[in-house]
Amino acid sequence: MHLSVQNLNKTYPRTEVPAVSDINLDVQQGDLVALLGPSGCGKTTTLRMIAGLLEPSAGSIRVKGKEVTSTPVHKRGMGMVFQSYALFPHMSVLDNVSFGLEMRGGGRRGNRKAAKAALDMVQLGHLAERRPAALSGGQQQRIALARALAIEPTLLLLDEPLSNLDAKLREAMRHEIRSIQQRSGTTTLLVTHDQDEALDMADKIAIMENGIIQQYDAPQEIYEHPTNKFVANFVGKANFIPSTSVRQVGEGRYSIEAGAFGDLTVPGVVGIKGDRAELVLRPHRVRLMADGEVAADRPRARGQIIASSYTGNVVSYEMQSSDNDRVIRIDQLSHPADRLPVGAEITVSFDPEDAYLVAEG
Amino acid sequence: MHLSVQNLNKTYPRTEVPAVSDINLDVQQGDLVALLGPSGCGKTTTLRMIAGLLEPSAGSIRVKGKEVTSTPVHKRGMGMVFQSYALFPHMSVLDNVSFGLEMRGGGRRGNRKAAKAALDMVQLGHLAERRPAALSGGQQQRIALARALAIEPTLLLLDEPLSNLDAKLREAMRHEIRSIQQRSGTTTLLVTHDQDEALDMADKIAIMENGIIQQYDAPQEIYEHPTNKFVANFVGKANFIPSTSVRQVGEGRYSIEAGAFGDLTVPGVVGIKGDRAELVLRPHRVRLMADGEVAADRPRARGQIIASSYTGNVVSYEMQSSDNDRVIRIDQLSHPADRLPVGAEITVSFDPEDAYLVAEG
Amino acid sequence: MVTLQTTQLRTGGLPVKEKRSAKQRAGTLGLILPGSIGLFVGFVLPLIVMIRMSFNQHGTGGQLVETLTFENYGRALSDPFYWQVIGNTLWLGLLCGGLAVILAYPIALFLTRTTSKWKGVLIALAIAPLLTSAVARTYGWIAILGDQGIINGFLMDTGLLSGPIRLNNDMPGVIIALVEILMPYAILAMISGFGRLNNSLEEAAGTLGASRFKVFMRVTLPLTLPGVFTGFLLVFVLSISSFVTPRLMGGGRVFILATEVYNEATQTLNWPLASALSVILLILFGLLVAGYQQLTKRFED
Amino acid sequence: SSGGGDADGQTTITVLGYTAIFEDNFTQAVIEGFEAQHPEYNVEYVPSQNSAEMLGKLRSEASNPTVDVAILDQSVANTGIQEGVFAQLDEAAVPNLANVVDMGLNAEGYGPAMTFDNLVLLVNPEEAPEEISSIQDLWDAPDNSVAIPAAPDIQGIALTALTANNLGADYQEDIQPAIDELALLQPKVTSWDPQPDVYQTVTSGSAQYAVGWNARGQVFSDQSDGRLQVVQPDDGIAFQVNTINMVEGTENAEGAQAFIDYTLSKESQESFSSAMFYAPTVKNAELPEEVQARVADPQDPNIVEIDWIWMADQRDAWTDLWRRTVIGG
Amino acid sequence: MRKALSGTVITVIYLFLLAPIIAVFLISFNSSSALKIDLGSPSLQWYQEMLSNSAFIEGAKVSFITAAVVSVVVLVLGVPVALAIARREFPGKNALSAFFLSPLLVPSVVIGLGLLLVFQPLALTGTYLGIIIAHFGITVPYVIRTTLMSLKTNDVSCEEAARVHGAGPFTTFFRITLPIISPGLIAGAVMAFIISFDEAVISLFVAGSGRTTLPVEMFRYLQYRSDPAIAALSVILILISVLLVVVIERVVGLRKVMNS
Ligand SMILES: Nc1ncnc2c1ncn2[C@@H]1O[C@H](COP(=O)(O)OP(=O)(O)OP(=O)(O)O)[C@@H](O)[C@H]1O
Ligand SMILES: Nc1ncnc2c1ncn2[C@@H]1O[C@H](COP(=O)(O)OP(=O)(O)OP(=O)(O)O)[C@@H](O)[C@H]1O
Ligand SMILES: NCCCCNCCCN
Ligand SMILES: [Mg+2]
Ligand SMILES: [Mg+2]
Repeated sequence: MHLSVQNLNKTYPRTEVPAVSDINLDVQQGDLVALLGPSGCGKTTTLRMIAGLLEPSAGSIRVKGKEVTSTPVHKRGMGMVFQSYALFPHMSVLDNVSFGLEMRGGGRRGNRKAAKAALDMVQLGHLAERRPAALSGGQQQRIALARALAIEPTLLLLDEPLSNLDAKLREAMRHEIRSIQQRSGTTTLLVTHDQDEALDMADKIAIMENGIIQQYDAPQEIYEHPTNKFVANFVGKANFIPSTSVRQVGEGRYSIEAGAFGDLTVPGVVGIKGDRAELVLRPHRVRLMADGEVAADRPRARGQIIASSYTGNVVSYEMQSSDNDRVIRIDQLSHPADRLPVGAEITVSFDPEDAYLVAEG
Repeated sequence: MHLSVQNLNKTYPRTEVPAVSDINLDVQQGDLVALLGPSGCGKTTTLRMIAGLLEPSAGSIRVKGKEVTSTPVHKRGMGMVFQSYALFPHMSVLDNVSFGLEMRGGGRRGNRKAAKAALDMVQLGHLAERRPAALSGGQQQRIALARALAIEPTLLLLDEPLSNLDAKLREAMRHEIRSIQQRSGTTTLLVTHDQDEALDMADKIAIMENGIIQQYDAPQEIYEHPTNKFVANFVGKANFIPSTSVRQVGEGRYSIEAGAFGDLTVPGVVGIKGDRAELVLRPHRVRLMADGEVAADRPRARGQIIASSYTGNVVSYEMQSSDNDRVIRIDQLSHPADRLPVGAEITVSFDPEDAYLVAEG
Repeated sequence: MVTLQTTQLRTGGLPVKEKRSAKQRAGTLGLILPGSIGLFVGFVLPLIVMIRMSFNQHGTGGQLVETLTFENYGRALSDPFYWQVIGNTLWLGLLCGGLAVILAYPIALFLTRTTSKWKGVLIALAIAPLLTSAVARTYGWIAILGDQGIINGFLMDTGLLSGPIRLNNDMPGVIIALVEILMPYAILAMISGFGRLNNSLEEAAGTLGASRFKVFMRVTLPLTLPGVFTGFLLVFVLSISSFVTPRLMGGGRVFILATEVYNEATQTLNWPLASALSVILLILFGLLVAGYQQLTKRFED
Repeated sequence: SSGGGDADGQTTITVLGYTAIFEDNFTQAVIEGFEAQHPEYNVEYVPSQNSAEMLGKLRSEASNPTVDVAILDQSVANTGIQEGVFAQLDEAAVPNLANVVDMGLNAEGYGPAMTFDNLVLLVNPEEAPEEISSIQDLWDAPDNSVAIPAAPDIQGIALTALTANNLGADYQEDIQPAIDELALLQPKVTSWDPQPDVYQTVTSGSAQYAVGWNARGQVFSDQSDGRLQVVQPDDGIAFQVNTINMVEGTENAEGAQAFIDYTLSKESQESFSSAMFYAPTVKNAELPEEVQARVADPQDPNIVEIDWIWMADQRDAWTDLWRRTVIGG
Repeated sequence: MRKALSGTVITVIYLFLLAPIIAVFLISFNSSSALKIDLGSPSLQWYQEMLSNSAFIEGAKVSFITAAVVSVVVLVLGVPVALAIARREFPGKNALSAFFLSPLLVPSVVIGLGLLLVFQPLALTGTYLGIIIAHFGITVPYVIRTTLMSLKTNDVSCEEAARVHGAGPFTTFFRITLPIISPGLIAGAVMAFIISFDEAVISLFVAGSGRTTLPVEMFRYLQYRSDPAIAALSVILILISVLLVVVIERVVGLRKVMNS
């Protein structure tokens, strides 16, 4: 285990509730792990404790098995990229990147060569003599990355590194950071509140809420098999179908009554108690049925389209089901020929194996 | 025609290039028209000239056939919502909303009643006595809308009204603004740089670049039939397939040779000159073919997946075609069972009628 | 067709545009004029009259003779005493500026960084002295530094000293008091000049392996230097034009331009010389400020 | 203001003079007496910080004077006379001029001396280690014990003249020896510009010795419970002269001269001297014995005559010498 | 350890900074007239003494009236200038703004002498008009600065919103601009008041023998006496300043006002 965080706690002075409670996190060598959660959930706090910028109230942090909890920040050898990049405005790009090497001693020429190499890795070798202020946001971002990587850190810490960039650049940088991270093989912790970013970049994601890790898993697991309603709601869009008469019929399998969709057997979180639960159904897994189409065994419901929204590649419909007041959201790849008008009567269905049962919120 | 802008030009003092050149724009009564374009393309400049906040260098602006080009701003009777909302911080919400009515005279009681009605329309009647500072961003946004609508403006002008809101709220407000606009029947001009916003809200979209309108059409037209490469690229994602041996075979129909996809007949912009052009192919219109599947007449290409990105509902692949170095992007609604690994050999195809030919960029 | 229309619109649009901007220009003038007249009367005119006065003559028996002579400048600039006065003035400025900056720096850094809920109070406390009459504070310093003052009193009461040491009535006292009196300006200038300093820069340096000392030398100090420069300039400028404190605490030993101007103007009634000295002070001031700004600009690149 | 008539037929005479205790005593001892004697006049006293400031004010009003009479130092007054700020007096309108001692008269008939004051030594007997009786004794004082108002203050100027006299030199001939002598005082001096003034400085013990004016010295000595003692130096008396002048262009010459005449009267001179210990400038004044003992006698053989009119031109030069050599700028 | 050391350094500097104020405060309760702390039996006699000193009372009156008039005049004349600089385009704008800030860069003695030379022939020394004109020049930069700052930090969109919704230029100014920048204006006026009330050097030149302000009276008093009456007066002034500081802090925040 490369990084191992155990029972980490932090309560800020003069506050009541802990900002972070009992965080446990094991990160494999070379992995990129994302800490994903809404604003204020404790992501930055966790990252700063690992960096050594903040003293934990309790718990321990080990890197390669060695306890570092009380090692001062400048001796931990971690690389960090700040949300604001925190480039030194009074130094050239090259000086920024070689700063960390200098602090470790080593010859000036060697340092500059290594710094150049790091700059080349982010493809900005030609900007070595510029001041940070003369760079665009994306360039600054890459310089910050080069600076953190130049010291060949034991662990790379990224705190919302993309949040200051515009949408197009953000997407481009995701791939760039990911590929640099993979090439250098640096174990990395990424803090973000952007689910797309986490899903796209991470090997594993820790979903945080109110200082607690709600789920720690691979992206697809998180999206397909959320452990609770919070995770399902926070990651991706979801229809929640209230289900009654919940009965366990196997390890993680339940028989339920899902309103308009009738009796179903669905997969779900292991160990749901009680006879009520909610069925998570992703909008893009809901199928619009062709007129007269019969799909044996598939749960179905009829209703009327009450709203539609068009964003070029995807059309989203909201369907009001005819027998109760539930609204189902349906996402479809758009095609001009298929576009349905508001008011149209439709029938929808889904594969029960694509749905997932979680405990009530 | 409700609003008619003719040959509108603006060159700022002490600048060389015009910020806006020869803008022509006709807006139908009751329509919502979006001005969409990248930062600095002249959207705000255009809007401010129509509002009367900026003097055009040349051109004319007519509202209901009446020339208003030299009418001072406070006599144009337009409503405007600013990006920063620009609520008067020293007045209550109700005073903000009744400000415009007051300026038009009328009894105090009548004005307050009308203002109340406008507030109710945005469902914030209960906040009448608050100060703007005590409201959330979304609420402020709606108050600004109520203030603009209260005067029953001849034209409602919205300058990036949603850009200060967070992603979730932004999406919710889109529908709200759209429905209020439709209920009140107010002719509206919306400035935005967010394509989803424009596609989702507008009756017609004017795509701007460098002070020029590139295309002015209904959203679906813009997306499906972009008039040039800039529009195709700016609105939605696109694969551009370089095409040779271009030959017109009918009004807006061309026979082409599309690299790996071979000879095709496709729809396209009317009047493409020369024998080279680019074929716009939306990623979600590219189909992954099942092994051994045969689709007669469909253009196809083989290749290898070199990257994939996962965002929960959509999986994007990048395929390197095997015979040349073209990369094709493919978007699919995701399903865990279907997910293909990087390195997989695939065959893709598309319906030529779903593609669209534009002139070289 | 289109071009024709545009031209018509252009020519048709011009009169409207011109009328609007003529009205606007009149409005702008209306906004500017009253204040400008006020400033002319209260500031520019006095300077003009003073400069004119500096070319008059101080006649025998002290009368004022209207003429055009460089005599006053000649006298001031050929006399080693006035060179000494100019030297004293500069020395006072340099010393006060330097000391004020050294003392203000830790306070400004502390106030920039602290997250204490007392921050507001601490800032107020640091600059409240600004709002207290300089005369009152000078009085306080006389009470502290005088032969009978608090310090000498304490030292003699405790037997550490048999007779008083002279803190007041000389340059050291003036400097101590001026440093204190002008320090709040340095603190303010620094706080607003420390804009580029931010926590994450220092933290970034820390994560890159810099010890606290190195963080200070390599990041904190360079980033705060612009604030230090402005703070120094401000105190320098204010102390070379200070009058009340040198006058009340100088014991007649501290000769600087301001006290000389006052003496010549109100005691000897030699207005032409007072004016010439003022003009010299003004020029000195202008040159130094301009030169200094040039210098620091180059440094900050 | 000039020639102004009041509702009850009084004419107002505006008098410009020193502020603070001078104003208080002058009002009580002189103005009230004058007003009692001349009910047709009403005196308005305008206080000023110093003579130079008075001259500045008079200069500025030259074309339209608001002041009728000014009391100010002789040398400054002389500058005013040369600039035409003051008017000559009509001997007939000021009969008391006849009683003024010779050294108090202006040769061209401008305003005469109204008070004589002289330079004295001030001592704080509680703090001072040694008694002193002469100016020369200051050179034997301990370090940091003496307060001296340096030139351009005329106390410093007067001290220079006395020092020259002690060295047997004529101050009008060569002042350098006196300046060099004064320079030797440097270590003894705690302040060359005592703030507050010398009297407070000595009373509080900040300085043990000082030179100052007799009149103020005597007044503050009475107020200080003996913490300030005035010593008439036995090696020379230097007078300072305040003259009383009629302003050129006054519309109220008659009233102005009536007032000037009253200030030179026996009763006015006696009452003001008793109040403030200025030496009278008229021959016919007779002071009570206890007062007489505390003021200098204009006939004293020990007097070192200072030509303040000659001095007016020299003051700048002497001031320079003080700054360069005596204080050591 | 490190923390304790830096804490000590900060405390010592603060003590130095506040030393004269503390000394003045203690001395004001002296039992004797000596210029040292003498709290044998603390008394309020010097407060009585100060209140019965007519020069102080008169000076305070002059200072108060002057400062009040100056802060109003400087607002009325200064705000339009700031408005023009912030909201209008005209040639020489930068020069104008430099012109209005330039009094800050001229030593007070120089301004004072110049004013003396102008005022003396006009018999304006020692008059309210003279002092007010003199104080206008040195306070106007502060008002321009605070007003400009409020105008710049409050973007124009509120004004534009008012215009679009039917308000003419005057209505916009009085209903929107003025209320929004009023904290800046109050701050500017308070600064002007304090500076005018505190100004000693220029007033010393233009005071003449006539009316003069409290700081000049204090300066003159100190030339002849040094008893704790001046300390008592200073304490009162300090308390007034503290009150003003609190007011400014409440209305706009102190740092905003003092920063340039
Ligand atoms: N210095 C501090 N003192 C007191 N409370 C703090 C401090 N820093 C953060 N907090 C609180 O701790 C909690 C967690 O904060 P943290 O910055 O770790 O959140 P985050 O997940 O990084 O949020 P964001 O996405 O907004 O950056 C929040 O409630 C925050 O208000
Ligand atoms: N006051 C001005 N003076 C000079 N040039 C200006 C001014 N305002 C805008 N411009 C320039 O005019 C062009 C168009 O600006 P405009 O503000 O209309 O763009 P926009 O499309 O609204 O951009 P954004 O999405 O960033 O708001 C830009 O190049 C801009 O730099
Ligand atoms: N022209 C000199 C400017 C001096 C500013 N002093 C401000 C004093 C505030 N108490
Ligand atoms: Mg954070
Ligand atoms: Mg814009």
